Amino acid sequence: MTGAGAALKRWETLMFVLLVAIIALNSLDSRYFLSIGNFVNLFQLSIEKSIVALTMTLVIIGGEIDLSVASVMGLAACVAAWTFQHGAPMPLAVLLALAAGIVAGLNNAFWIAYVGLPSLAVTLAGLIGYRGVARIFLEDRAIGGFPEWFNQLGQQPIIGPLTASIVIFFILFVFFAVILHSSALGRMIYAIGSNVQAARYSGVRVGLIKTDLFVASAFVAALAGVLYAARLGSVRGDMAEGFELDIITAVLLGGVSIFGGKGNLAGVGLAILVILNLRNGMGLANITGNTQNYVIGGLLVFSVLAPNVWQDVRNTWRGREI
Amino acid sequence: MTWLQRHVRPEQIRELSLLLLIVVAIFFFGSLIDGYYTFRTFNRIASSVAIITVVAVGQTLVVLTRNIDLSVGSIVGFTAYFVGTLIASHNSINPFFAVAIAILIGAALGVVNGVLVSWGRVPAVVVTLGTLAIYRGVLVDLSGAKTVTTDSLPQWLIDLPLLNVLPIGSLDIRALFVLALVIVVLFHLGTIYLSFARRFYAIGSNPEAAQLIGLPMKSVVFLAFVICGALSGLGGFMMLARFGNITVEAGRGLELSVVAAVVVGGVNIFGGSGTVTGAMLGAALIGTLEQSLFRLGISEFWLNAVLGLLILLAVASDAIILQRLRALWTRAELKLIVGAPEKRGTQP
Amino acid sequence: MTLDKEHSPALDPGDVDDGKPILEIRGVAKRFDGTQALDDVSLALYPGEIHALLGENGAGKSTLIKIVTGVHQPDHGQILLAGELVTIRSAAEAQRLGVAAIYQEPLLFPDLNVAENIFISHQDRGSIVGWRRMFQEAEAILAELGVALDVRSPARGLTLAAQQSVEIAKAISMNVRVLIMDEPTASLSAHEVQQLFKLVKDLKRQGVAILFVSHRMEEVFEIADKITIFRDGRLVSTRRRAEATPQRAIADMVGREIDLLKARPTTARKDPILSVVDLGRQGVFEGVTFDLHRGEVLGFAGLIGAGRTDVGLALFGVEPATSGTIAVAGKPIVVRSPREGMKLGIAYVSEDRRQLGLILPMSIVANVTLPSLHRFLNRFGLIRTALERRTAESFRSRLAIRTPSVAVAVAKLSGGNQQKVLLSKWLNTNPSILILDEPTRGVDVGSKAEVHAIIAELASEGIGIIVISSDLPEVLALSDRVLVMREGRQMAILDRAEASQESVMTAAMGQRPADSASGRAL
Amino acid sequence: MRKMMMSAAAFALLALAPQSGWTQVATVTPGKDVSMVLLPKFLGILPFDQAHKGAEEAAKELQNPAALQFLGPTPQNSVAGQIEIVTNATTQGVKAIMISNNSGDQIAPAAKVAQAKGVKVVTWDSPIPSAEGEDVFVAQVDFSEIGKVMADMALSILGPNGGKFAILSASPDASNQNAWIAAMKTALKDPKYAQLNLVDTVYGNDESEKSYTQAQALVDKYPDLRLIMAPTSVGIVAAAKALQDEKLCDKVKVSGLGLPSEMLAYTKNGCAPQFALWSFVDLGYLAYYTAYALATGAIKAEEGAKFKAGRMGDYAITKDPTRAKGLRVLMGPFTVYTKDNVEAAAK
Repeated sequence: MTGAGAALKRWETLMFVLLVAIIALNSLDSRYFLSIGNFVNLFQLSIEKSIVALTMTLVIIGGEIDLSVASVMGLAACVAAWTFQHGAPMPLAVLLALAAGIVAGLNNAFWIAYVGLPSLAVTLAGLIGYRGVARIFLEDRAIGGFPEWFNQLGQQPIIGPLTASIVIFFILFVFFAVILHSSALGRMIYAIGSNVQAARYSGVRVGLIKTDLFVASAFVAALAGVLYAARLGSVRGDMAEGFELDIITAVLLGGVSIFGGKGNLAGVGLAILVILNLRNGMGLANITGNTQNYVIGGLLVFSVLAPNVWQDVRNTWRGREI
Repeated sequence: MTWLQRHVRPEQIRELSLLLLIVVAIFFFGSLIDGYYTFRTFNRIASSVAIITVVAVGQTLVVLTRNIDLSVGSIVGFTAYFVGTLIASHNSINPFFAVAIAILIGAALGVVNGVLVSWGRVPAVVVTLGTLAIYRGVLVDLSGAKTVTTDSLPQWLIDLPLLNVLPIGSLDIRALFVLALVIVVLFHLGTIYLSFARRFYAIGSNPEAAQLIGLPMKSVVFLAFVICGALSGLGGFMMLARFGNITVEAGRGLELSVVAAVVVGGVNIFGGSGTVTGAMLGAALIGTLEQSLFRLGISEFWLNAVLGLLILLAVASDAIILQRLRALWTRAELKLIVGAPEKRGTQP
Repeated sequence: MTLDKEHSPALDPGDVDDGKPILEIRGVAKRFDGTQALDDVSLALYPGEIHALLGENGAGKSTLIKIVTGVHQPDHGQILLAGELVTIRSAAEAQRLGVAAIYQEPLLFPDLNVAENIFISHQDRGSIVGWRRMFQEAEAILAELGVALDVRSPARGLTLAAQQSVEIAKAISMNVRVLIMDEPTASLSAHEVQQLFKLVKDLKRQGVAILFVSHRMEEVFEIADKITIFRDGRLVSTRRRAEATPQRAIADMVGREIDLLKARPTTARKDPILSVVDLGRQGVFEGVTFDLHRGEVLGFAGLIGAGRTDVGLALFGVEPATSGTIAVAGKPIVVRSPREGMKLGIAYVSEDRRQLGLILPMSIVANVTLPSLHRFLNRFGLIRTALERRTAESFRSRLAIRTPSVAVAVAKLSGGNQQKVLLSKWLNTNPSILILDEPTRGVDVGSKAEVHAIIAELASEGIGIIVISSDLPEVLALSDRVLVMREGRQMAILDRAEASQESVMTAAMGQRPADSASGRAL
Repeated sequence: MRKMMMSAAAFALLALAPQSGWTQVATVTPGKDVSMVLLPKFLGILPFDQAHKGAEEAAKELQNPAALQFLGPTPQNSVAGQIEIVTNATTQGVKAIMISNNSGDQIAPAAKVAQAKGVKVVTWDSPIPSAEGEDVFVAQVDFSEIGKVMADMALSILGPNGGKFAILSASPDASNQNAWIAAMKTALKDPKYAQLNLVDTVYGNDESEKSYTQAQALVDKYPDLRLIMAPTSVGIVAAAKALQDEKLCDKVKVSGLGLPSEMLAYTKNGCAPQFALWSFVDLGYLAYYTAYALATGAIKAEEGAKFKAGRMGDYAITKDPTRAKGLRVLMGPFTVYTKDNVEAAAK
């Protein structure tokens, strides 16, 4: 009767078992793996993608997709760098970068929620367009030399061994988990992701919620872009290029249905841990990025395929028994 | 209901609206760029669009069934590279055999996608996001960082993209463009007149119904992926012919251009409606914008921002035109349906 | 259960001798996750007979149909077609064997045109689509059906009745030996039902065996030759029509006696809660004028496509009106969205339960509280899950929703229980005006009586209720007055004394009853 | 920046001069166990593979028991991938990392962490612009020299009457290409190049297809264009192929930096009469020697240190005149290839 719930639980169990297996293998394989420094590193190296994966989860559960996040990350970083170079104090530059994110999000939302275009088309145009705007700001230049506090923000631990980015990730994780699973907004996101028409007939303000989703997505992407700039200490026009696929991969590996209405943040959290540990373990085993990519691609397919095949096998077996 | 409304559906007029947008774009750029109305401009756009069009035709079939194939860029690169390596080491290879191998390699990769989606019941986005990485990864690992270079290729292959099939005055109609056109025409007719091809539309339009009335869903979806793979393989061959120099990065990111062409071409991303001609026009519109913006003298750094905006406007204006047309048609239809009981009512 | 003995089967299925059966089902059983959906069912179907299947939702009719059409495989038992043992593995295989089905939800492809929808599953039409021939043939079939539809127009946007017509055209276009009709009349109005029956009788004459499932007792007794009753996955009885009565059939179905369609005592007060004057939406309907009083049930009758649902959608704000005025409790108002409708105390219970009414993958709790979620928030804006659950539980007992738990996904419930969840969802918004669109479509007899009782109770509480229904006996039994529409126009408002099957149909068919002027004046 | 380049030319001469001996030339001791990572910009193109070969050759000569790790990111994830590899190498406690930096200053934080953990960071092919986190840069040639050579090749192809030419670069973010282009622009200020008219700079992102279409677009946009200068091995071949396909080789020439094996046909048929390159094998070899010498303590990363790099002879660490800060080991020279010598080099 509670088939859907059980399936979800099974998914998270699968991810968890996978995670434990990967951590065990990694610690056997490399003596450097089990150290606090390495754990901070493995988080830190992909922390911006992890942050954006949180809002991407909400967007995909809401039955939409945002392909423009990586370009918004780049745009925000470029806006921050450009305004800083043109004399704005860094805090103002950061605020302007976040504002640029909100503007990008509002633009996406306008076309999707009010004109009614498919989000895939709009954010694909955004993927090209926002990256283009980022280029207009920086052209072929690289801008660095940010104030020390800003670089520290991305590089230095603030709580124990944790950097600001990691702390922000955990805060946002809890925040969005509460939104998605305990607030009216979250309930309505699931509703429009499952059946947008029925939600509209139930008085759900679909346009407004989609606007919320895309603005949140772009805002968090802008924040992640700024944090990325702080971590790298320098900004170029190609910042975060191509991140969108990695982000979507993490969300899908987390058991979120691409068709909307299904999935949760716990699954995505586990999937992020799986990917990070796997990448880190392979990195320490001197396996190159190319191979890492296809191992994770294979894992993504396998994680959905395996339960299906298992089910088929069981059904056949059961059928014989009868 | 006018004759026009009875015999032409808004979905068919959609292609006209795209054509209209292309014409508007051409006039717009023509008025700004000196020497724009030349056959060379046509050739540029035609050759740059040819490869994307062929792959977009395959993508259209997949999208019609309410799926998507994100691995096309990797399939194109994979075939371009390996067929290139093969031809480079066996220069005397029969051209048709080479093309057949390219199509077969592509189809084989499509088979993997198709099996995983149809029988593995894994969502297409998940499968092809995975194989996007896997195919490319295998290519990079197998290549040993070698590059296929033009001078290792036989002359016929190098001449192929320059081959002038239909010289009309100084207008060159080149082989690859003709090939793309032939593919589009074949598949356009095929999707209209072949019974099995109509099932692409049926399945994407209402999967549950397709299941219940017993359409062979799995094999139809599988077939869509195989055809898409095969056409990507052909696209890979075209890429090899056109660019001659093939690195392991060939075709990287092509999936986004192809999806853009399909979406701009009015194929419903949720399946069931759209035509391969639309996809071609979508590719042509984007190609025209890309080529012309550069000619306009827009700085390299402004190009993408403007392109993104124009794509958005194209999609929006297309949607609005279609909406208007649909409203016009629906109103006419409504009268007909509402009028129906009247006929029956008059003979109590 | 105890009633089994009193109403023992009049016929043993094996005893009925009408020649050789075309379809024979022997000892079929099917189990789904712990539920015995079908238990040792045997049934024979003969050429040229109409065999009705009756039973509450969940009694096993749909499972049987799905087994015969190859969607499910039986755990036990055999299926014989024309005396030969067959295994039907898929719907396509069933079609090859001459078994076709029309389901209660039309299964059309919205992007394909009408003609193509009719012929899509034909395997004998060659690999090339002959469009011209296909259009001609489709037109011919539809003409035979008496349906005027543009065969070139896509199925998207067709009304339910039009979609059902296409479904029927689809089934008869095939050379069927066995035709299964799963509630084909659910969305048809009386006139269209008659049209359909004429057709079914034609098929019967041609020797087709028809398995007919319906919840409308009067239809079953009009058309069926034999009536088989299912309850809890078992076959309870099979009788010839002459030997059966509706009361007995119902008793077999539910295991108890039920009063059908007893007229509801009026509870209307002279206190208009909703006043509508000359309401219209361009190109859809116009000139709708009526008052709805507290405690009144106003029935909306008319053929499908007459614009009744559109008036409901306009009042609720889904598709706002473009002319005329609406006043709620005397105050003129404008409704532009469902949200505004809800704020004014209007609730609209959609006819399309699965697409527009409920969010099937979500739980009963989540569905019940969705429109009124703002009332379930604590001061941090978080959902008070305990209160939510209590509310759902209270509706569960009040409306007798049969479910193991309120945390169950709505998709798992039967049609009748889904309808009750849908009602709960809207009652929870405390409406003063309740618009019910086809409230008992696809709902079995037992649940139907329960829904009627709920409507009566709500009216007695002072809610003004509009019931849009194509089930004329239902409208007449429930309503204090009946508003009849035709082609987007209001034809008459008949009060209880005037309203009868005849007067309503006359108005719906376009002939003004003599007393219609007084009706309009109301 | 520009000023810096001008003075750089002067410094370059000094640097190119034979190493004068005010310090001892250190000889590196073979056979020490030094784990090292060679990090290219990305995997999959020939020049980096050649550098790997050179480094392996050096590793063999030095009998280093620790295997050389050749680890690279994928092109589309180059920046994040390089940072990840540097960070992981630091965690593993390798002794030296050799980076062909594709990440500009963005890699500096990770490189600094590596240095702090005692890892020697040697860059080659492309340095860290700020020199932060870098011990020394093994420069293939003097960057301002490349600018001048490109200007000379342009002048020699276009003749004294000059004409219009355009640059087809890698990505707008490639710091070495940007440095070379800047150096070339500086060089062009010399009156002897007055007739050379640089009209545009476009980017092919080191993708064959993009570079090809960019080259085509250039000849459309500038009908009287006479030369495309492509300081990237992917771009130069693609541009040559594009012009050949357009049958414009008589009118528009191609030049820049390319691999002889890939350029052979175009040089012989006159499409690309001249191009230049250094040996990537030697560059990998020298980078390995430098890193090994630093990691084993044979030399310190300071101005004036000298060491013997196997078959390539003696080298010294000097200030890098093309950057504000930073040290370099200058390899040099490069070869200008014409139809006379390209065939031999292609083998």
